[in-house]
Amino acid sequence: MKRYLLTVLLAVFALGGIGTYYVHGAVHPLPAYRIAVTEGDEALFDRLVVTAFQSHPSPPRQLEISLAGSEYEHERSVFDIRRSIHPLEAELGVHARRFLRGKWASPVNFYLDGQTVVYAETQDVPAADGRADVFVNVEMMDLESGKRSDFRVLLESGVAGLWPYVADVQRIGEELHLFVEYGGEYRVYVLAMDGRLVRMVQVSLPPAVLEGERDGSVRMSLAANHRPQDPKSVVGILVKIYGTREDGTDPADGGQEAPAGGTMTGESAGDLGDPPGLTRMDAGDGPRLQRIDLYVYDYAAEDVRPAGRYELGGSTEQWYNLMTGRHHVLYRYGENGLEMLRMSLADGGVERFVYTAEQLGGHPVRTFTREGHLYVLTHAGDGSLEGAGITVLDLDRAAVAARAVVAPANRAAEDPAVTLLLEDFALR
Amino acid sequence: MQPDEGFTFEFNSREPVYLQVVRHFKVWIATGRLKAGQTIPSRRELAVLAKINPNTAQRAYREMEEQRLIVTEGNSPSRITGDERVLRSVRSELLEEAVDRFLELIRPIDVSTDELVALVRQKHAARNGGNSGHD
Amino acid sequence: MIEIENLQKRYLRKHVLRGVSFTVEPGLITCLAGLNGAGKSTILKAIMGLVPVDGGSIRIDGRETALHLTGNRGQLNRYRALKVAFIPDRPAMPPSMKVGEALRFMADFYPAIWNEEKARDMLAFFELGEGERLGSLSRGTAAKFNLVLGLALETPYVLMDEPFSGIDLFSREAIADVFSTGWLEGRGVLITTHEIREVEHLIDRVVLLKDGVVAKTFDSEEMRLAENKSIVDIMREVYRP
Amino acid sequence: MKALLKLIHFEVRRFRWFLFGLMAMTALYQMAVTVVYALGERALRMPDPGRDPETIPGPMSVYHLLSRHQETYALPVLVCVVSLLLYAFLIWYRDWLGRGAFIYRLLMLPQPRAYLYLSKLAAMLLFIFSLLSLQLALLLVIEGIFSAIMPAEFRLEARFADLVAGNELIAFLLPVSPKVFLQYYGMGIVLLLAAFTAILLERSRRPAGIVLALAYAAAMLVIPFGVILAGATGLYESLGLYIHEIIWTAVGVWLAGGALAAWLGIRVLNKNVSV
Repeated sequence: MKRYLLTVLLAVFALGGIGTYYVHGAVHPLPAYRIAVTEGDEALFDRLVVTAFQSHPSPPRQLEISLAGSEYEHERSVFDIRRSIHPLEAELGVHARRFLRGKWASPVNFYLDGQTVVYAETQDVPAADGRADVFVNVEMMDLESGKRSDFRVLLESGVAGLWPYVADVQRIGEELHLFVEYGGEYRVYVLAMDGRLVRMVQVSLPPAVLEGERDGSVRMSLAANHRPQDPKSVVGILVKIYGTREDGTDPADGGQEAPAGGTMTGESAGDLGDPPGLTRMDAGDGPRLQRIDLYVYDYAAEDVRPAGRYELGGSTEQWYNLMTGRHHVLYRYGENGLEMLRMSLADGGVERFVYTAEQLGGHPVRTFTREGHLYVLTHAGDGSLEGAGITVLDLDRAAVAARAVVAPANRAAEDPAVTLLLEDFALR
Repeated sequence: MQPDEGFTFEFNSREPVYLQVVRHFKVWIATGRLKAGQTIPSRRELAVLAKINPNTAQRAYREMEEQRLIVTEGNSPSRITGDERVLRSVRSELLEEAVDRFLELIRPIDVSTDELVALVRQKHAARNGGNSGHD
Repeated sequence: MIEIENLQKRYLRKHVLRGVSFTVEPGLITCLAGLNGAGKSTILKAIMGLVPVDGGSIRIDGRETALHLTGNRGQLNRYRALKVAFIPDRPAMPPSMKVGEALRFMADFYPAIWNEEKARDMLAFFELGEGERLGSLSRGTAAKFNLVLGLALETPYVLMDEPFSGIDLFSREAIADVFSTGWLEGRGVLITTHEIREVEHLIDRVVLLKDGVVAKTFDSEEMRLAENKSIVDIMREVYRP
Repeated sequence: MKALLKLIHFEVRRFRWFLFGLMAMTALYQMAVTVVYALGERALRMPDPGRDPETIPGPMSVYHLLSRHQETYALPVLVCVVSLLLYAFLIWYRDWLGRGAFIYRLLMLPQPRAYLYLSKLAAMLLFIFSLLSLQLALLLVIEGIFSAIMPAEFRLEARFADLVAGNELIAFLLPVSPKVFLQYYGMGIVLLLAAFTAILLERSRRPAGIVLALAYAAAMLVIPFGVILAGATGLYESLGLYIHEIIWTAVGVWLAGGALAAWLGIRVLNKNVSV
């Protein structure tokens, strides 16, 4: 051995040094965190991941925090491969892996009832002079037997500019109804199960709306849906009206009467009045949103009807919306709290709710909605764990469904000098 | 038996080396450089001495043993034979060889035996400084 | 016995060996002669597995060792190394090494067959110092040292590639003297050279290589005895008909 | 086995002076610049009536020192990296080229030739890891120097992990997570094997071998990195692969590539390599 001293020493030095480095690392880990549920159903947080930045004095290090704990971005290796297929995997059961392969589109392209799953996605096939023929590929599977069938239908030929794309899929009896957004307008293509195009329904909004959209004082969009893949009777269409015309006529006034209770009424949780962060900027920058009319397309009636109206009086903030089972919800949030307007799809009545930062447990950073729940990510704003957490609101019940906080998971995380900035959150 | 004692080998490349070695020994025996019964080098020593391949030295000794020039009892070193007949025959053999070659050389010249003998006597006398050898 | 059979070697389009067959007998010094570029040293390298051949077989004491037949797998490399020592025509040690270090290297890697005493004797015989750097040795000295490294390995066979080429007269004599010493005693030697006169009196067998095949094989003494011709005479006949 | 150790030792000894040179250069350089920078930072913080106290910077940690002078600290590391990259080729070619022909001896040694391949591989890894180890030790030295020069009131403590994170190159070479370390150096070893095998291919079919070697090297770069980069191009999505399948594919390709390289290299060394 003595003859090989040089080599042996070098090996000891090399392995010893690197070994010590990682042992030391294991003994003195970076700050670790976890999501601790303080109230309500833990299941609501199962797949929730908060992305945050930990720093001091080191460079900010990005990490992901979940119920299980936290994981640093730069510590992720191929040995941490997560098996991930599709948000809908669970609902499709045993055949999910096969059926979902290669289907990256969002849940709006799916239709799922107890027995069958339907998937519809448009595909454009280039044709002469830059135009294209737009087909829709439909694929169906029986959830029990796993039997699959598919067909392809030509929707439009010689399309230029904006392609049609599928916004909602419904199966009604032996017919498939594809709600398609095509350029500025909406159409419903009704297909027979054998792949014949039975008919096309033009979703016709009042002419004033369309005219307003042409001169830019009106914008249309589809209402977000809390479970796009579910069977549903209607699709919501938001008509946003900005300002008023010179001639004083109200754009987009389809002569519709504001439905009963269409004006701001109702209760709200917590103290009223706009918290500072929610006050509307009077600075004229940005278009001023006067009001939002909600129309719904009814699959059964194959027609559009007004469902209600939000009076917003020239708001310049970002409004988010969601169709739950029985309501349509409009909300915005700021530094100090969250304001929520909730319209009953039954009678169009609108209630207003305000949740202050105190009620939410911290300042809102981000929100998203899922399955009738509104998730609000809050923090203290100063990098401390004070007020860092998630509050989940049940939109139908207009009540706090659950709460969780971001808690330290090791001693390093308890060091007051260490800062944690929550950035975003989502369901994985 | 060392080069400095005049035991040096010279070879031409057309005759088998082992036969040339043998002739060197015969010459030294005939000229009395090698005495009867004198021990001679081992074959390895000979190889080094003559700068030849030990195999060749081996072969040369085998040849000399067959011609009874050297004798080897048991594993004691080889020595020059003591057999007078053999030694004498070596001398005469060398002489005859030399004379044969000499005659071969002069055959083209037309000369009578007497003239030849006279000439030989004269030259031989001159070399041996006067005292003409009477055989 | 090393049996070379139908050895084939191509360099790109050049067909150097076109079926060479001969044997190296234990205890005999065999000289592989041929004009430059005849593929003499290619054959030696092929025997050592230093160059792959395109065909033919190389058996060392009955065991096949040709790379293309054996893949050189397992202990074959060892078998070959313990059977045959190769003395190439260039120093086969890093120039940065000292003579002494090179000897230690050999002792270290050839524990089974390295004869330290023999190596010391030869160093003395060639008057080589242990402290010298291999890189600084003259060509002649380097050639002698090569001989030391090769011959101090107790192998039944020794291959020498052009031991005399491009070195001074006295080194040549010193090297030639090695053949009449005991260091080659009983070993089968295969030597290539184009300076046949240096070894004319030393070699037992001659293998003449011509146009990629063996043109003539003979025992030098028998040839002198039978036809009274020197090796050079025969070579003239073969190469300049 | 003993023979393998002998060969490794031999390869290490051949490189030792160069290795020690690299080590000394890195150590002296990084220590020197640390002294200079630390003194400078201290001077900035020393109370000075002539200066407006507003302009006096707050306390700092050695992490800040390191991260503020990225290039300076990375330079010697870069030199080491490049040297080792070059030596990965030299470790073979030095035996063929030059006045001697040491490769004759190496190929003739009474051992399986695979030992040559393995010994040179082991030696390279030994060099790489000992330089990494040295860098780790140096970070401690640097922190020591910094603490010695910088008065406690101007000084923030830093975790060792943050020292490493201070310099981007060092942070890359010494990832915080051992799993990432294994991944990086696993990939590195595969590439090293590929380089060795390419060299041996070149040596086995001269002069045509260079083409063969380049083709092989190209394949060994294009395919393994291809499977990784293709992920960015969305190719797999169009193939309908799921993300975990994609990653498993990549891992598989890399493992296969490494195994193939080692097998082919040793086979060529046994069967085809030519002096």
